[in-house]
Amino acid sequence: MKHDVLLETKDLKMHFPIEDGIIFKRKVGAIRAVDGVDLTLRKGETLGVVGESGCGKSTTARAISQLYQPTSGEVIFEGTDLTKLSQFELLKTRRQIQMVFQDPYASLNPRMVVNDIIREPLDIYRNRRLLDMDRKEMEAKVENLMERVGLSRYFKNRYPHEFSGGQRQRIGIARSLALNPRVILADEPVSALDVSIQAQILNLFLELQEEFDLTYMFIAHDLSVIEYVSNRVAVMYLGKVVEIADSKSLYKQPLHPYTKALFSAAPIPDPKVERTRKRIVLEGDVPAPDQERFGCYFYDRCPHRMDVCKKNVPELLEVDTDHKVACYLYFTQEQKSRLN
Amino acid sequence: MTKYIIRRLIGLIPTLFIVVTISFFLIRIAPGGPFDAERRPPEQVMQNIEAKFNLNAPLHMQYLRYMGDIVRGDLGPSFRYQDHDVNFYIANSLPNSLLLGFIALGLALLVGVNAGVLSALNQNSWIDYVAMAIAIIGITVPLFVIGPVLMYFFALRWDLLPTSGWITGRYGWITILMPAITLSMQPFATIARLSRASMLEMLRSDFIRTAQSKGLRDSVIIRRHVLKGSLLPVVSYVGPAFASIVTGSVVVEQIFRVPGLGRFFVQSALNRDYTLIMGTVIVYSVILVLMNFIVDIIYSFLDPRITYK
Amino acid sequence: MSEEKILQVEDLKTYFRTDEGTVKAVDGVSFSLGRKESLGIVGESGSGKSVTNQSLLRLIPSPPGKIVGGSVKLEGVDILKLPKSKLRNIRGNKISMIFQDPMTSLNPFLKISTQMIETIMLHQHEDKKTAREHSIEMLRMVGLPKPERRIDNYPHQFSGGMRQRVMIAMALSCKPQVLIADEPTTALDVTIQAQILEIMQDLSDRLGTALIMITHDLGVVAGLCDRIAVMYAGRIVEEADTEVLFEEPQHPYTQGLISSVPRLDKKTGKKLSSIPGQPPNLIDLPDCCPFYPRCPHVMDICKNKYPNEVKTEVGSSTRRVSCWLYS
Amino acid sequence: MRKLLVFLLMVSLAVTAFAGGQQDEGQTAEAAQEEPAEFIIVNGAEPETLDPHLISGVPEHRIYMSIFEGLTSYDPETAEPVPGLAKSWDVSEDGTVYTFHLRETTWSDGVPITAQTVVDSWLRMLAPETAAPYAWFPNMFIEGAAEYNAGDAGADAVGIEAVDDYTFRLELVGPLPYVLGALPHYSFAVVPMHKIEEHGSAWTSPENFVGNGPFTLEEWKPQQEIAVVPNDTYWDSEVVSLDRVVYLPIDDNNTGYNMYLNGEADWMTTVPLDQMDSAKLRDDYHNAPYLGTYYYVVQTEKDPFDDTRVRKALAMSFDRETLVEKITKGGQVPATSMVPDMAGYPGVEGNGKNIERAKELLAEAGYPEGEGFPQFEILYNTNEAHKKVAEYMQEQWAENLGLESELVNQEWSTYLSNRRQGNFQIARAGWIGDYQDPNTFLDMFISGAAMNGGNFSNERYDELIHQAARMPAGEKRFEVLQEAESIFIEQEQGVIPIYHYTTNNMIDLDEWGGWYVNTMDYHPTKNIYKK
Repeated sequence: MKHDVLLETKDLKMHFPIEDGIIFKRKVGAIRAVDGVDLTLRKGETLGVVGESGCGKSTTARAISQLYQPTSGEVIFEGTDLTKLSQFELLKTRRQIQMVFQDPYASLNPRMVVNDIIREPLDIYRNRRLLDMDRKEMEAKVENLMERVGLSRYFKNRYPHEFSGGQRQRIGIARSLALNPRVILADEPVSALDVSIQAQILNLFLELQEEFDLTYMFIAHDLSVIEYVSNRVAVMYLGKVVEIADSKSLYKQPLHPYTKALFSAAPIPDPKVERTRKRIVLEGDVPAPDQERFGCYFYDRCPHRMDVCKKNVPELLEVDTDHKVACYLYFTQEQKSRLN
Repeated sequence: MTKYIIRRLIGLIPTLFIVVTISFFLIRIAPGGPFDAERRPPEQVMQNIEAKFNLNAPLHMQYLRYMGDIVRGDLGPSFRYQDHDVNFYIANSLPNSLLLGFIALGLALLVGVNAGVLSALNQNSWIDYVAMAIAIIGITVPLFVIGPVLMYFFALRWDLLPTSGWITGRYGWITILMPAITLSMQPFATIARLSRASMLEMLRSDFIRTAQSKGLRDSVIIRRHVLKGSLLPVVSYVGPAFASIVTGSVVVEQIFRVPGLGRFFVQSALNRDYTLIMGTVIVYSVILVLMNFIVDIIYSFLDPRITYK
Repeated sequence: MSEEKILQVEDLKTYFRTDEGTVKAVDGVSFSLGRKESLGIVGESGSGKSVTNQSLLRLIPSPPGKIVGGSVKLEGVDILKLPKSKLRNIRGNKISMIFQDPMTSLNPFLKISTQMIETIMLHQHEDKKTAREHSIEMLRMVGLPKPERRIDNYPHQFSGGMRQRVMIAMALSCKPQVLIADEPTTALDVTIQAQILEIMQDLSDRLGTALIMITHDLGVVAGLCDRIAVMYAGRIVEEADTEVLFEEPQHPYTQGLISSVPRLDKKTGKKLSSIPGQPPNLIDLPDCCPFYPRCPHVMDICKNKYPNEVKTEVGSSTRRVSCWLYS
Repeated sequence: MRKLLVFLLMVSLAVTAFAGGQQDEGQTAEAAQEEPAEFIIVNGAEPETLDPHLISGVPEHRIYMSIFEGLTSYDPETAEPVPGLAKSWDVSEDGTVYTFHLRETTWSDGVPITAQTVVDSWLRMLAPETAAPYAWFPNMFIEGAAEYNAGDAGADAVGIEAVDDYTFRLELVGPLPYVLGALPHYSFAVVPMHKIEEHGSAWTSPENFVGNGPFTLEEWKPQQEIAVVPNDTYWDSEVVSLDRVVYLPIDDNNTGYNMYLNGEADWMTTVPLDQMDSAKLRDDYHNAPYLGTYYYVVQTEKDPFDDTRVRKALAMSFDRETLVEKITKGGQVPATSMVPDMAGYPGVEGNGKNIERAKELLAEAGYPEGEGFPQFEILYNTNEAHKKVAEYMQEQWAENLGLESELVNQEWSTYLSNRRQGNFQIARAGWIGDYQDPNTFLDMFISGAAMNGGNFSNERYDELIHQAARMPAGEKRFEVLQEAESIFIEQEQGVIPIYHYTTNNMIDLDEWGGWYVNTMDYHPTKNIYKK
């Protein structure tokens, strides 16, 4: 099967320096938030990215959208490497890639009314002469967007604090849609919402995808949410992708020991299932990402660790159709020897 | 920790270097010179004076020579107070300013923390209102009003205290009372407000709820769980506050005749007494930087989350 | 009721006075808890579940909050009427609490040892040395590695999961009859959540502690609790045994809640059913079913009167629901 | 580290408690000190130096008069010169050579003071290395002094000589009759050269100090007090009655005043402006004319003030009487002349208030009713009293002449620098005479002189001042000076005199004797006694 790749990262790294010194700062180390991530985003799909806090999933999204300047690696959008663009070129391209954030309250300017919040991206591009739209058209656009995300246009002169959490997230979504992007990077967009509201927003995402032909990268820590929205799922651990697969095959048969543990740990709202299920409870905590690792990043907590894992970082290899995993358990002898 | 302290102390040197350099040139830019008087001496007399104090050398040479002296710990001769050098005047007056500052700050801490804690524990009661009203007076009424008012009542009206003087003078230790109280008003007010606010914040925090849920007595909660954290903002205020008390005591020193550095500071600035200004500026900078440094150290003891390596 | 009840809550009401009006955060909540029973209280934010449980130990900050009515009987003694000294004897001793955010629920300025020992010394009247050993033992039980060394650490030196273990060790150190856990795993990652839930379940079983688990996550209570009470707008709208509730939810809100959660184990491919609209504003709520604006089965009567509670016996236990559909 | 804080609190408590306990002792100690006659003076700023050759201020001068004595000293009643170190003197016929006969006396350490000591002292004063700021003063008198001081000639050129051990000869640049009144000044001080050689600049420290005045230095605590006690070796020590004199440096006049009121000081040398009203009602308030003039200096080179008519108009259009009564309040004397009243000097009338004439003059200058007159600035150094005067002037000139002005205040050094360089239009100034002769008020306005920031320049005036300097004392000389002042004030209005200063002292004369008001405000402690 041939897929149209819309966006791709190659060995993307985002290290935040740890500085020390009183007058002259010097780098003494780095937080390896994202440590070599290869992802592809196919046209029209939803790529779910799942992982625990600190695994680098949000940082990945920010590095892709160039909110952070990546330490190394490439972010290729339709053949252009975003990391190499000039400020202005980047601005032109970036209208195609928009973000929706986790905390809708923190990401909306409390001193701006909804109308201005949604219109702001339009204004920016118009001021830079990248958008040809008159005031009236912009007005109409804002109203359309509001209606589309399920907000009455009569609310457009209200401030964010006058809305509930779910409504604020709708505002955030409307803003992200203003420039007709092709890719939406949604960073935990529903994790701050109540269950009943969460379902509304998830459904909205799905409807909008169909309607505007959007491609999503959808980040969440909640496996069931990811499963619900995604076509493909990438599992991240300690700044690396450990498994990436078609959503159905991943949920049916997770391969990586971490993915397995993650799945088994997620509670299922059904007492019958829940009581018969056997749980893999991992030992210990996720280690701090502040040092370079020379073995498998999951080595310390893995129930199946082998000698080979201690000194080698497993590569992400396709072990089944559309199913890649970074674990020596699944590598053929030939693959293993090649890596060593 | 020791390593951190040494590094911080070494870190002071460039800071001081910059302060000294900037002040050196800033003072020279100010119009007038150290020997201006109502009747300026004729030119040949001025030339003699300038030669005596090396003021006729090019500015950068004066600067280099001054820096050389400082490195040797010599702040040079005062241009106006010619019988002694700057070191002498600082050595004689700084301890007095420091003593007054310590006592004023101690007073402010003692009264301020207690007032703040009482206010917070009795929020919106009369205790709270009275304490905060006094605090507002302390913040809004300037020293040059508080000082004379105290003097009027305690010395002139009720004849309880001498008007002014210093502990080494004829009236002894009682003379420190009024300047110390005057000087402590502002920090007292700030400390009271800070400790009240941080206490209230602390009382609302989750771990206080935990402590309550464990069945601890309120007094134990306040003493063991609230007080230490509440003092943090006070501690971080105390460093700069001490520095500003010592440097800002000029008015109080003048009103109550405290033989402190502040009086020299003002007088030397007005006189364009270059070396004495520089000397006081250096001393004040050292105090300021040191106090911030000490506060950081104390902070690290109070707050286990902060460690210095 | 066949089982002996250890905790009985009757018509509990806790109101908050605000500038806009009175917020009836808890407005007539009744439930009971048997010995060794585990009860889940489920609800969305603002439903009053946390306030309910803080009211049990009178931990509501006052002002602005005030418990205005009802009773909370622990083995027949009404906690709400106890003098403060007797109340303190219950707090942390007979009823313990664990809170949502382990990052802020421990005092950052005090060593773990100080915080644990003070409770044990207070309620168990042990000397300092014994209390310390006791604490270490508790920490070992919750799976804290090297407890004899780490007991002298400060909270910030622990990860979130470890802190929550410390909280559990502290809460259980006096062998309470009831442990109230208020969203204990919400702030934690899934794999850590699994650890914590396991420890809680294991320890309360071993110590014979009854458990009240407050959460918004249906998945958490599904595996852990014997019974579940669903709260909406300050009231319990439905209560039943866990299996019964999930199998045959009666209240339209419960139904909506269950079906709006995506299921990991069953990929349906269908759209999630969601509850439309927003939770109600709790200020000066009129006497009506607060759910009616969002209810697919709304009737006229729902808008005028709060429904009576209907109790039915299912197997060995009672289920109750407050909905006009059933009365 | 909470312990540290607690410790600080405890310390402060302890100190407060200790201080409280001390109170009673303090008061009894004070009572015990009633017996010896101690005289406490509120002395103004902290003395900059006690080395007479480096002194330049009034507070220092007060101390100087106690611990040193020049060839002559002051009569306490009239401030006229009386014999000091010199018991008598002869004057040459042309009035240019003075021969002094010294007393056979010693320094307080017993080392004799001879004519050579005087020579050495004065040469030290004049030596360029000493860099004495007041060197210009002896330069005006002593033959060859200015040349030596400027480095243009050697010490031999200076017209002073030790004829024998106790005969000292002084050669003047001209017949300067007021020289005897100048000699008590610190710039003619005789200093202990043997101590200066031994200790360098530290010779003024109490432990090293040696003097020849009625008192000698006992204690000097910077910013706190200077105390002097009688000098047993002083030739006239029998007259000295006080047991101890204390000079308190006080920056805040109100504090000084309060101390005086509270009995903590015996002599307050000034009265703060806002206490003036109440002070005037007291018996111990002493107001007297002072040898000084408060005036406004006008920039005579800048348009429109280069027009004499404008300057005159300004001088004639305000009410000096109201100003001294309502604004300055200290009994000041309205002034239209530069030189205050002085025995034997006839003085000039000056241009007093005459608004009609002022308006005419202004119209003649091209500004009828003030029309077209540019707005100008009045400069003064930051001070409440100067500000009030400036506000009054501003208002008077606006009301009487229709002139608009703006007030500019500058901190002392900035103000001095600007005034000296002529960077102003109208600026306040004041001058206190160094000796009782009109010359001290007039010689500073000759062309190019340092004090002459208004750049007043008049050939005839310069000539007259130089002429007077070569004349012997007497009516003739005063006439020449009078003519000069008439040119300066009446014709040219080089400056605008406003008032003559007065001295404002607080001292209880029922308790203290030997203190008299005089026009120099000199009150030698030698003569003060407790009644």
